[in-house]
Amino acid sequence: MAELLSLHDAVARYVEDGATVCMEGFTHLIPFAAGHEVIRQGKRELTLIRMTPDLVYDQLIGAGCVSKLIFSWGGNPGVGSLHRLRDAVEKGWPQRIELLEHSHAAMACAFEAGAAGLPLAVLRGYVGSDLPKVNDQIKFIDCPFTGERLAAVPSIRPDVSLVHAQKADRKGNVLVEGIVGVQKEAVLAARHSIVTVEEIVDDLDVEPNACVIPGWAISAIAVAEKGAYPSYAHGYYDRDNRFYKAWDAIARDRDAFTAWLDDNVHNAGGQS
Amino acid sequence: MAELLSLHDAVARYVEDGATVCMEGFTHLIPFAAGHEVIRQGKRELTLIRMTPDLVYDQLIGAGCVSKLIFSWGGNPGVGSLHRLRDAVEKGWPQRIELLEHSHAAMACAFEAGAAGLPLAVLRGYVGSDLPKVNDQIKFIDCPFTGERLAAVPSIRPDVSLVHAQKADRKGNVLVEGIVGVQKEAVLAARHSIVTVEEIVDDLDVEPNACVIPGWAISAIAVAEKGAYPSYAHGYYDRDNRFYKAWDAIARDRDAFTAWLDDNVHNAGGQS
Amino acid sequence: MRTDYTAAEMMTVTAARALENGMTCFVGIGLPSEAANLARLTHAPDVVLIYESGTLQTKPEVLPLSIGDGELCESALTTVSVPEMFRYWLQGGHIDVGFLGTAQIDRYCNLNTTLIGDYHDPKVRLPGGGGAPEIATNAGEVFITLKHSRRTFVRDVDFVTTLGFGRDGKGREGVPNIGKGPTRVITDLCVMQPDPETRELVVVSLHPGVTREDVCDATGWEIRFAEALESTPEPSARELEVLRELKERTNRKHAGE
Amino acid sequence: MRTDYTAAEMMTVTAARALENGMTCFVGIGLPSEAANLARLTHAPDVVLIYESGTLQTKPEVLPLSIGDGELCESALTTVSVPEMFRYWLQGGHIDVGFLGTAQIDRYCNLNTTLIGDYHDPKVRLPGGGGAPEIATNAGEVFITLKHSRRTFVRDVDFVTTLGFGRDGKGREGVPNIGKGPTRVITDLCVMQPDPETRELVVVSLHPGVTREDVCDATGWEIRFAEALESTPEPSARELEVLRELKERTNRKHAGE
Repeated sequence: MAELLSLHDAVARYVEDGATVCMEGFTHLIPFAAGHEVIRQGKRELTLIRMTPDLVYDQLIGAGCVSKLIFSWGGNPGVGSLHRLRDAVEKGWPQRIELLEHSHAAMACAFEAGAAGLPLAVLRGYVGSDLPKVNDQIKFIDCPFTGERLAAVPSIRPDVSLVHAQKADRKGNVLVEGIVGVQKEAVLAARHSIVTVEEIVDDLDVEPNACVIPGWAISAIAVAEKGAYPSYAHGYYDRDNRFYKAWDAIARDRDAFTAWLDDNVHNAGGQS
Repeated sequence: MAELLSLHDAVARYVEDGATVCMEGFTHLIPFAAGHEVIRQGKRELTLIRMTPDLVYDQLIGAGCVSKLIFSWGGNPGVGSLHRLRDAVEKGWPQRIELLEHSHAAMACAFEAGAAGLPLAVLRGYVGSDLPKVNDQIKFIDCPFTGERLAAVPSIRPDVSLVHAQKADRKGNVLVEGIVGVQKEAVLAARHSIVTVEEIVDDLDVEPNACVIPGWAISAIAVAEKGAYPSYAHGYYDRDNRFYKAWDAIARDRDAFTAWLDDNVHNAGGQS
Repeated sequence: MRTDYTAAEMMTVTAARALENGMTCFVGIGLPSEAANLARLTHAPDVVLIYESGTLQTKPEVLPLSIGDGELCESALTTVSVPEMFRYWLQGGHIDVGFLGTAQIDRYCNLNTTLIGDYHDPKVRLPGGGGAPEIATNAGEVFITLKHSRRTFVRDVDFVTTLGFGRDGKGREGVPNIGKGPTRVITDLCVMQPDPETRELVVVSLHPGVTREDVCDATGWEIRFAEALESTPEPSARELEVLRELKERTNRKHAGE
Repeated sequence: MRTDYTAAEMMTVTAARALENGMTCFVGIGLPSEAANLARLTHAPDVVLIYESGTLQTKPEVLPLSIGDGELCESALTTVSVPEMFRYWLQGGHIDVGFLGTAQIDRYCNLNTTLIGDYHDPKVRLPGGGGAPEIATNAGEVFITLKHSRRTFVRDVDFVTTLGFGRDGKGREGVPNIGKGPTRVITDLCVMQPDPETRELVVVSLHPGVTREDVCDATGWEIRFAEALESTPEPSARELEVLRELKERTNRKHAGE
């Protein structure tokens, strides 16, 4: 049953050094506030999972929290590279990180399989791609009915998933609305989960088939207003595309990045 | 792109003798009007697929349309047996039908896999059950990552699926709301699909994540008011539980059934 | 047996008491549904009821006739597709207890809802497995409730639709990622539990007024009784009142009044 | 080259014209998205645009900066989860054409968006595959659009992120349930198509004012030209107007005005 905690306490309780951590949100509802709290608490040697690392993982990598990244597309969407990711991969700053690289289709299926409690996902994927040559987690199986060769990847089962959503009710039931990505899967596939929300309401007031994650499937709820900024929350605030563009210059330079991190995360008190 | 047809024309065009036909709707939105049109047009030697055969398949079986049934629970929910199904299986009236029997979990996964374009579904299922002994379509595979033995079943790929939904807009986009069952999967897994709807509207007027099937993924739309009766349509009319109870007596007796079929289907003109 | 409640009421109340507040329960239609909703309306207001039609955390005012009555959706927290229900919620490991009925049960708790007789030439064709085969293996544990008779309690089921502990009691041994299986069977006569060693069903509690002989007469094998055989507590006045009101509401609704 | 439109505009308009009305198109971000939306706003109002963020049949007023801008969801018929997008809509066979950009392309249309140099010690680390590997194999056919240069058009890509026709042009032969693969490549200089036999890219149409030499200079292998080499039709005034308005609206929006 979801417990209502401060973001500080939720991260302190569930995110351990060395853990496999997933922060999801497909462009929309990216859990920046939660990521910043992980940085502030100085978590180390994390294996991060995320389809599209985005700025939040660039920041975690640059802050030295990360030793391994499992992902399928690592860029600043519509802008260019993630310079902190590149600096870590190409130059080992602040530390070298290991990459385990998939396609979106494989990761999406691996999240689905994780939520479904299965050890593997099967997909018609990776045909002719070199990715299976550099990722030994990609295997192939033969369909016992048709003989077709299909790709298989291990399901994703994080130690803890952190996602952001619009709102929760007082029992911890959460509404995710708009581009829902793989957030529900990330929560269901994980051993523990923290959901940050814009607000707590009396009644979610939703249609019968809305994407609602029951409180009993979540470990902790934490209120984080504008917790997805500079990503966005459908119905609350827009994506700050200007910040995404500005990030390119900040992240390109180690000193500029470090100064930004000090000002906006380390010294930003509680929820930034 | 969905074409707006009369139910008669849609069934005449897409349901062929000998075809594999799926009429879905999990208790809710069962396509009775479409099933009755199939009976009226005297289709023969159909392989019917459906998780819960319900009264509509009892009627199709009793009317002699069916040579094979793929299913996972064949009863009159909360009432008892499907007597026409039993009469066909136990006594061969009006003809013997072949059964291919699954569990709900396996069929649900097989629908999912069919919609996903895969030849097989993998699930943690059938452990210790005798069903694999009587259904040679149930196989087992070893997970290449963990070695765990998992069940595999062929995906469901009907020639044509018939489902009922609340409404369509003028481009044939369909809203399914409430207990959505495996209807979307049934449509997406099939080569052709017919969706009957309560009404055509200008605008579906839905939330961002509503269960909407785009018109370009559907072959034909036909208006069938009360087309799910005696099942129900969330937001339109309730399930007629009295009829479900009354069916027990009608279906128990071949003559009573034949008279009912004449009065309510064969001689009921167009959409019953 | 006392006269102020029926054996059926005794069964339902006892089955309801097996559910603890806050449990997530995958509910079979019929007797399990009646018991689960009684639990929700009495001692376990936060029990989470899940029906295979996709209705998560539902709170029906009346008992559903089918597994997918509109009431279940209207009173649910949310309603998901049936593939999602079986994949994410059941197989995904979110169900504490699966609550099942059955047509036949044997001494090792195997359930038969497929047929009586031979599969290819059945004497009686039953509805089939439905959700039970995977509920019984993917839920944390399983409660079973059904009326006690020699027709239902047989030494060996004609067909193992749904695994209890297998033909030899060892059907779950060495199987990874499987639930504990049946932990109690509640009938109109008694409560049974599998022996911790052999997995054979043992009567652990007799309902008030029921004798060992009553149970033996209604069971198709030589049923054993626990050394510390208990007497099942009687229904409380409140439980009976809530149950009767629930059934009356239900009958009125399904008669179309 | 004429002066009343740019080479980039010529590329976008030509790419847009490749889409037919009513096609379902899985749209990559950047140039493909620009072209696909231009098509929708001009000759193909019923083209169905699908973005991997889950937005089905979307009609954004401005071009999205990311693949998941709010605009895409707000103007979509409906928005599904990302697993559903890849499983039901792409792998399920509902996509006529996948429209992709790339960092590198080779003579057999293989795409590299992973890295330059060696995988374990890269000179430049690129974003990675994203949706492309399965878009390119599960869509009915694939259009590719990118700027022409020796940096992007290489004889052999450093890494096959996404299959065109493989290292030898035979990568799709004998593979069941696979799309036709790339059927045209549209750049700021020309249009190319794979040779029907060898699958090697052949220039089939030069944009107005572009010479064979221009293309050869910008291509990292000895590119061939079709015998019946055509001249790409120029953009119409309406296409240019709609494109410029679209880009202006987009710039205003993303600047936060």
